[in-house]
Amino acid sequence: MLLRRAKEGGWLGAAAPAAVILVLALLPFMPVVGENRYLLSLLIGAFVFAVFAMSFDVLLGYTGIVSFGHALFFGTGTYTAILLAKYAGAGFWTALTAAPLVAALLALAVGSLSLRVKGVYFAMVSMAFAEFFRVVAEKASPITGGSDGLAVQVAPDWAYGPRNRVELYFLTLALAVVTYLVLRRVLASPFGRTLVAIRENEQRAAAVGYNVFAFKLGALVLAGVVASLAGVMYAATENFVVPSVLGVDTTIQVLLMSIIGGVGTLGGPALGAGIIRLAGTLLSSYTERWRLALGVLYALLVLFLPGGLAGLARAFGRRRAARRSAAGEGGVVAGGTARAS
Amino acid sequence: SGGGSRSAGEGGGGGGRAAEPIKIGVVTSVTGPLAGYADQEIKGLKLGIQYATGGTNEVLGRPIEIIIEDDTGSPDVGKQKAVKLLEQDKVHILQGSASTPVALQIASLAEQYEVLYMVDPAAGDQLTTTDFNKYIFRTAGINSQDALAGGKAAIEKPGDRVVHLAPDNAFGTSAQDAWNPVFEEAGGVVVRNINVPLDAKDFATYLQQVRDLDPDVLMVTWSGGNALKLFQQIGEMGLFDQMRVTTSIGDRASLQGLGDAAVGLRGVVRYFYTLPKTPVNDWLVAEHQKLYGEPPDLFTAGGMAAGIAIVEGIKKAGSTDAGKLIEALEGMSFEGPKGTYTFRKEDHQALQPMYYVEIVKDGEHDYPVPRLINELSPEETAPPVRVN
Amino acid sequence: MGLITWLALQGLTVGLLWFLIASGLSLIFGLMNVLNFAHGALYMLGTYGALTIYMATGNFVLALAGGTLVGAVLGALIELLAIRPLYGRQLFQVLMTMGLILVFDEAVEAIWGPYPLPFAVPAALQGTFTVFDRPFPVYRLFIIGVGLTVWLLVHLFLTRSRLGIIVRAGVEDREMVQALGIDIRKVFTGVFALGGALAALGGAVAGPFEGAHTTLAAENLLPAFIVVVVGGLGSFTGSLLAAILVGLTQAFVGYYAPQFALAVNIALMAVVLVLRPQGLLGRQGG
Amino acid sequence: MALLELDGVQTYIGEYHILQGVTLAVPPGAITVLLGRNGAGKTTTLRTVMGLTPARAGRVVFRGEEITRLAPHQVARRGIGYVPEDRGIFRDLTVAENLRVAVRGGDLPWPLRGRAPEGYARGGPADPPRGSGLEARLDWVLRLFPDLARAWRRTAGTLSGGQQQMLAIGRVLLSENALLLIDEPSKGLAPVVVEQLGEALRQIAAQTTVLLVEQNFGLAAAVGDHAVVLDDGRTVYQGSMAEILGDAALRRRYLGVA
Amino acid sequence: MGPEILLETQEVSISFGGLAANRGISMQVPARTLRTVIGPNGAGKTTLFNLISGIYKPSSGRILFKGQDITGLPPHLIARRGIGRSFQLTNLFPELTVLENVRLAAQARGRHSWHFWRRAEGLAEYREAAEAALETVGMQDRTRVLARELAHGEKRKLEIAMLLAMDPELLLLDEPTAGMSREEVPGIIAVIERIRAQGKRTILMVEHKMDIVLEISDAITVLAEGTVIAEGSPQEIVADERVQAAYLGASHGYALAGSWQAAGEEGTDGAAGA
Ligand SMILES: Nc1ncnc2c1ncn2[C@@H]1O[C@H](COP(=O)(O)OP(=O)(O)OP(=O)(O)O)[C@@H](O)[C@H]1O
Ligand SMILES: Nc1ncnc2c1ncn2[C@@H]1O[C@H](COP(=O)(O)OP(=O)(O)OP(=O)(O)O)[C@@H](O)[C@H]1O
Ligand SMILES: CC(C)C[C@H](N)C(=O)O
Ligand SMILES: [Mg+2]
Ligand SMILES: [Mg+2]
Repeated sequence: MLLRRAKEGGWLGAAAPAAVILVLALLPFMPVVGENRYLLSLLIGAFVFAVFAMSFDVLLGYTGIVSFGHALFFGTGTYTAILLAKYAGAGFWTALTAAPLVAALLALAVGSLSLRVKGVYFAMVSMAFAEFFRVVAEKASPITGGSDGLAVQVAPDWAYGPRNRVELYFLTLALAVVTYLVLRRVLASPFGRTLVAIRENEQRAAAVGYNVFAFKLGALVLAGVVASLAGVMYAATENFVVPSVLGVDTTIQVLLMSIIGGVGTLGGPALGAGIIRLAGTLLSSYTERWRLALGVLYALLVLFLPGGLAGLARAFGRRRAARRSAAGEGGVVAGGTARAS
Repeated sequence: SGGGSRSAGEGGGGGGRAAEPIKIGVVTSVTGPLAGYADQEIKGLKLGIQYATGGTNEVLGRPIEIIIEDDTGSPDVGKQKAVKLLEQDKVHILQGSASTPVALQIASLAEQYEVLYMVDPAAGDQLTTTDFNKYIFRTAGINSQDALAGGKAAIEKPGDRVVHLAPDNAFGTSAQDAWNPVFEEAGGVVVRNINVPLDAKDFATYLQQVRDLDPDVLMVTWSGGNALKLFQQIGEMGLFDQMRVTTSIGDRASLQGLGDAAVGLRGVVRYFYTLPKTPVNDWLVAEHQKLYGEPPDLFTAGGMAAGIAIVEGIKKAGSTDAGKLIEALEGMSFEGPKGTYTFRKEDHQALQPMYYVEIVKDGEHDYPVPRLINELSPEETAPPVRVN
Repeated sequence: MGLITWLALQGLTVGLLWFLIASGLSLIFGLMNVLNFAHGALYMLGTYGALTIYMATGNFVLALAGGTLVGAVLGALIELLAIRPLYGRQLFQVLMTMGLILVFDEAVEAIWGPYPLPFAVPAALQGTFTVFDRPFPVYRLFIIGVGLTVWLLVHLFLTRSRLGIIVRAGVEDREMVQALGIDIRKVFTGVFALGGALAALGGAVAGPFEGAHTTLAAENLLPAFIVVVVGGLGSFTGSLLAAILVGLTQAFVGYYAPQFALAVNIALMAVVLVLRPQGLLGRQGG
Repeated sequence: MALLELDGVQTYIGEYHILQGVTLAVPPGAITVLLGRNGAGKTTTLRTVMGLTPARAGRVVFRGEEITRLAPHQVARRGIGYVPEDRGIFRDLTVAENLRVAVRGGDLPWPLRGRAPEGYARGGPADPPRGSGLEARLDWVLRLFPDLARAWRRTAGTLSGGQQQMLAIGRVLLSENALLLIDEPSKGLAPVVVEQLGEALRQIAAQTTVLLVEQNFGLAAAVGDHAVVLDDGRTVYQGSMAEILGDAALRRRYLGVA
Repeated sequence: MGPEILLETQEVSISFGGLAANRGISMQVPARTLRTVIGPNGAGKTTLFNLISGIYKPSSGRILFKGQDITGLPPHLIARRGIGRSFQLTNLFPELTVLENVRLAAQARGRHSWHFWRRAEGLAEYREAAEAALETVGMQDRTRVLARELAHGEKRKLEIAMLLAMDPELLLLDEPTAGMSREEVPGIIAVIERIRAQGKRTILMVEHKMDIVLEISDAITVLAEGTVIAEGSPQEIVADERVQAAYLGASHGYALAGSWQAAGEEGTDGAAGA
């Protein structure tokens, strides 16, 4: 459909994520890094958005649904957490259980209305819903604080405040890793493979007997639930919410992350989240013309990394494999069967 | 520190000693819709420091270094940047922002990190009322000061009917909450609040409602790029002739944009470079003209006041320690561009003069400018203390 | 009755303004399936470009023409440098044009500064009519006129000229069009130039109405998309109808129920798409 | 001299080495049939000639000019028409619009851009074109495939499979070409139409050289003058159709035909 | 009592705009037989398939499958009841491997598709069904190739494998041999014959290659302009003059088998005359 997809598997399949997770887990123990709570807080933001980006990948990369309104579920998570904390005194873990429920119901409602339309139309309708809720959040300012936002502690005490940055780091890292592992598993399940079939060819999927609409709705619920978890994590890192978390700009961020990371790979978008969060923040500290730099960066990434970062990794893997087979089997003449491998 | 950081002491002929610099971290909206305000603020801040240090940009024998970060107008970015300033650059004092929601976030960080936060130009009341904490000091004039200055003056006779047009967002409703009681207290009647989406393409139909209501006073609260369009359409609809239009007057760009339509408009203004007759202002106007080829603007004065307050506070405290600074600044008065500013002890809001003006053509400027009707003393515009 | 007519006229003005803003997007999006997020920036550059020329020459017609030219050139450049390598990869185009937004925004601020600039209504178009005792500025009439003219010309181009058909064919199957002997790359560049020109013309015409400010790009992008989608992809006339629908709705809601004005665009889009998924005049099965 | 010559052409699709040395010559004024089993590289050969999947090595020469690296539209403008395997019709365009796009450097006459042409009944005899102008060609195409006239204003995507095939062939016949590359034209056509197609191909060949890929061996045998057989991306046979028809061993070896 | 009727259409009609693509088509397909639908291009054959498989809804008429009314059911429910179809234009999951294409088809008929936690590849029953189906069509060596990289003929075979993996009672094959080489056609026919020999399935097929049609059909239905113009055994149909005029023509479009010799001679003549 819309873009070239990087393929799962290769060394990126298991070894690379494991290595990345290991490095991240050890990072706070490294002398210079562990002291730098700013870097930690950037990484915390990256973990939050990694979860959000992975949820988006369920829709975009695996089911082939382009949504411009995915922030709806992220924002739902954040608002659920903040409002629960503010008005019910509920803590992080309560929010982490409540938000997915709210998001799932919302996804069911929104999805049954909007998933009947396809392609760009769905993108726009989904955006309309998200923007609608953004307006609601803005207009309900007595409850939500409107565009001034609402601040309240969501993070558990042990992970709250600058002194507990490392704790928050591990909390968000753990949640991101768990999300990654769970989603990987789910996407390799019969359900997940069915989503891929729908992405590939909706008509064909229906013709072999899949209820395409129901599976798309399922994908939306799954993506919504995971996005809401990211939203709760966001609430716990910021302890604050503004209506723009629901807005199209938030979705666009996650869209960029996914594309730059490489859609349909789960790990790619998570990586993209890290890159975009870090690049945006760091660039804007290092040059006043950071928007120019960021714009050029996007352009270069797009032009030179057609499969996203994951695609790059895959190309490396392939080249190595090619070298190996060339060395091992000598001159295999490319023919009908040789091409099969 | 990277390219975004600039030493205020560039021209300050340092003594070559490696004294540890005093770092001021500025988080403000360098890009985004509030970029113009941030620009004024930053220029003012630098000039204020220069002025207060007698051109050395040093205090307590230490150079002052300013590090600027862009909050892009969004609170979470602002917060991130503030963390960067606190954690990585280890700034001693925070300053900014052009956005109240951003400032609210930074204020809570300031409290967590126990660092002084000199707020300017964010104007939302919350920072020195409901969301106050002791690390906040504010040189900026705030919305309720505007209201106290402008609201009373707008009502000319008891029973004057007022329509208050404002953006349909928190900024708009909070302005309505601040101004409307003042109108009522002065004997006016607020007949309607009209809230218009901030990005409205056209104001004509909203203004038609105003025409239909035919009030004595149209109060306009607006900020943003389309303010020009709003006032232009107020003119096209003939409302300037039909009623008194009043507003909190904006920066030079908005006056230029209003053009002749604005002539006759009355309202309150926080600062316009021709208004204050003080030596500090004279210096500011001259220096600004020299450096940037134009006179200072609406929020330049606030930025300068923030710079002066920081330097004077450090001098008085003899340290950058937040506790000592707070002690020094509470109740402190200093001379700024608008005259005497005093940090009220209870809420750390700087009381300051405000100006009630009429927009006129003066032959000197190629755009209409405010002419002073009356200068309101700091006491007259002192908002009630609302710290809980 | 008078009030209703007057409101309808206001709505029509705003509708045609929306149409002008969205027309270039409609063309590029509808014809070539490229989601050009830099469209808002082109629109904004049209305003600033026209303003600069107007201030330099005092000639409004020249300003409109010059602003439009700026858009055409930039449109062509965008296609050549940014879009061409990315055909068939719609989301990458999105990403690319988003990068361009940042670049253009920055450029505008660097060249014209962060402050709003006034854009005077040219003398010949100043003044107001009175419609049922209510004022109606001449310039609004001008907007209506330009909007309708643009619609007519582009509509004829799309439906009558072979070029319009070639573009549609090329979007469906570039290779085949090439194999029929047509240099589709040139055609696509041309479409982008036209789209850019329309965007900038919209910006230039809107200038005296809106003034020039740096948030023009951002605040008009989303509504432009809404207009195009509500109208139905690939239907230029649909965009016109949608724009007028949006304008009228805004006018009437703005007068009778301003508290709902904030959500009205979006609600309108949601309603139209749920009832008519392909948009007002979109082809079936979109 | 041959009209079109391929010399040691090697083509890759992505990393796959598809054509590994295709050499062939297409003599003018005749029909050359490209034969070979599924996956032999017939389609790729035509695409390589058109410049759609350019050759990485070897030469493609048309009328003595090397066209190996020309862009597809440049190839087409030199007088090569192409009917792709998947038909390549524009599904969202009407039949009339499909034809309009195909008129090289021109357009259909005014009235026909909107209104359907009249007087084309189903299944008329397809005499050769009466004249060489566009109108004569159009007339011929519509007599050949009257379905097209009847479906004039319908979007091509709603045509039946066979009708789409007719459109794809009819389209290239509108312009004057020196060479037509036709990839499996009989696919999906009703037998009676295949028969007509065979006749049409002979008519076409009277003025235009044809390089034909055809799996319907009956049709290929009936219309072909020369034959080229590909196997696994290589030319394995080149000669006259008669020779193949007369040599059962050859047929069995390369075509699996007894 | 006649034979068991698996599929029955009763007076089904549909039109697009003014065009009546199917007009009151009534047809009975007995279980475990092979019925071919032939007819000129645009006669409405594919449309009829689209109606049966639920892609279109008839404007009037009913469709019965195993005696139950399936008119207007959505495609996936019809598929799950046991009707699998191939498309006239090959219709696959292009970016997935051959095996995964077939495995997904097998999975669709089972009860595991809403399982979130099992590994899809660990479910042996579907993989085995897929492998068996691939073996039936002779593609067991190509399992790891991406579907989009297959040559045309292989794609057609893959599609049939997908149908088999669905384990349907009724297969709708829309021109299964279109675009196949001479060499491949017997393979497909063999596949079809094999399916038939298993004695479990019913096949409804559209095909233009008359030699195949005549060779393997139990019965033939001829459509023209949306209506049934003839129905009967292969022998009856070839003999029917209307069918010859409307569809077959003189040489059966150089139909493959049987006509080889004739075509060869013609070709020789042609070549000689050129
Ligand atoms: N996009 C592609 N990626 C990889 N391999 C491809 C691609 N397209 C074709 N091939 C391979 O190239 C080879 C030749 O294909 P081609 O389509 O030219 O064959 P063909 O002779 O036309 O076959 P057919 O008779 O089935 O149409 C086949 O083995 C096919 O699998
Ligand atoms: N969705 C549609 N919209 C409009 N017309 C259609 C649609 N589908 C089919 N038709 C028309 O209905 C008629 C029957 O088409 P159908 O595809 O059923 O023919 P067919 O018998 O399968 O022909 P072929 O042998 O060429 O594949 C044709 O004239 C076709 O153009
Ligand atoms: C700079 C200010 C006067 C206005 C600004 N929007 C604020 O939030 O305070
Ligand atoms: Mg082929
Ligand atoms: Mg068909």
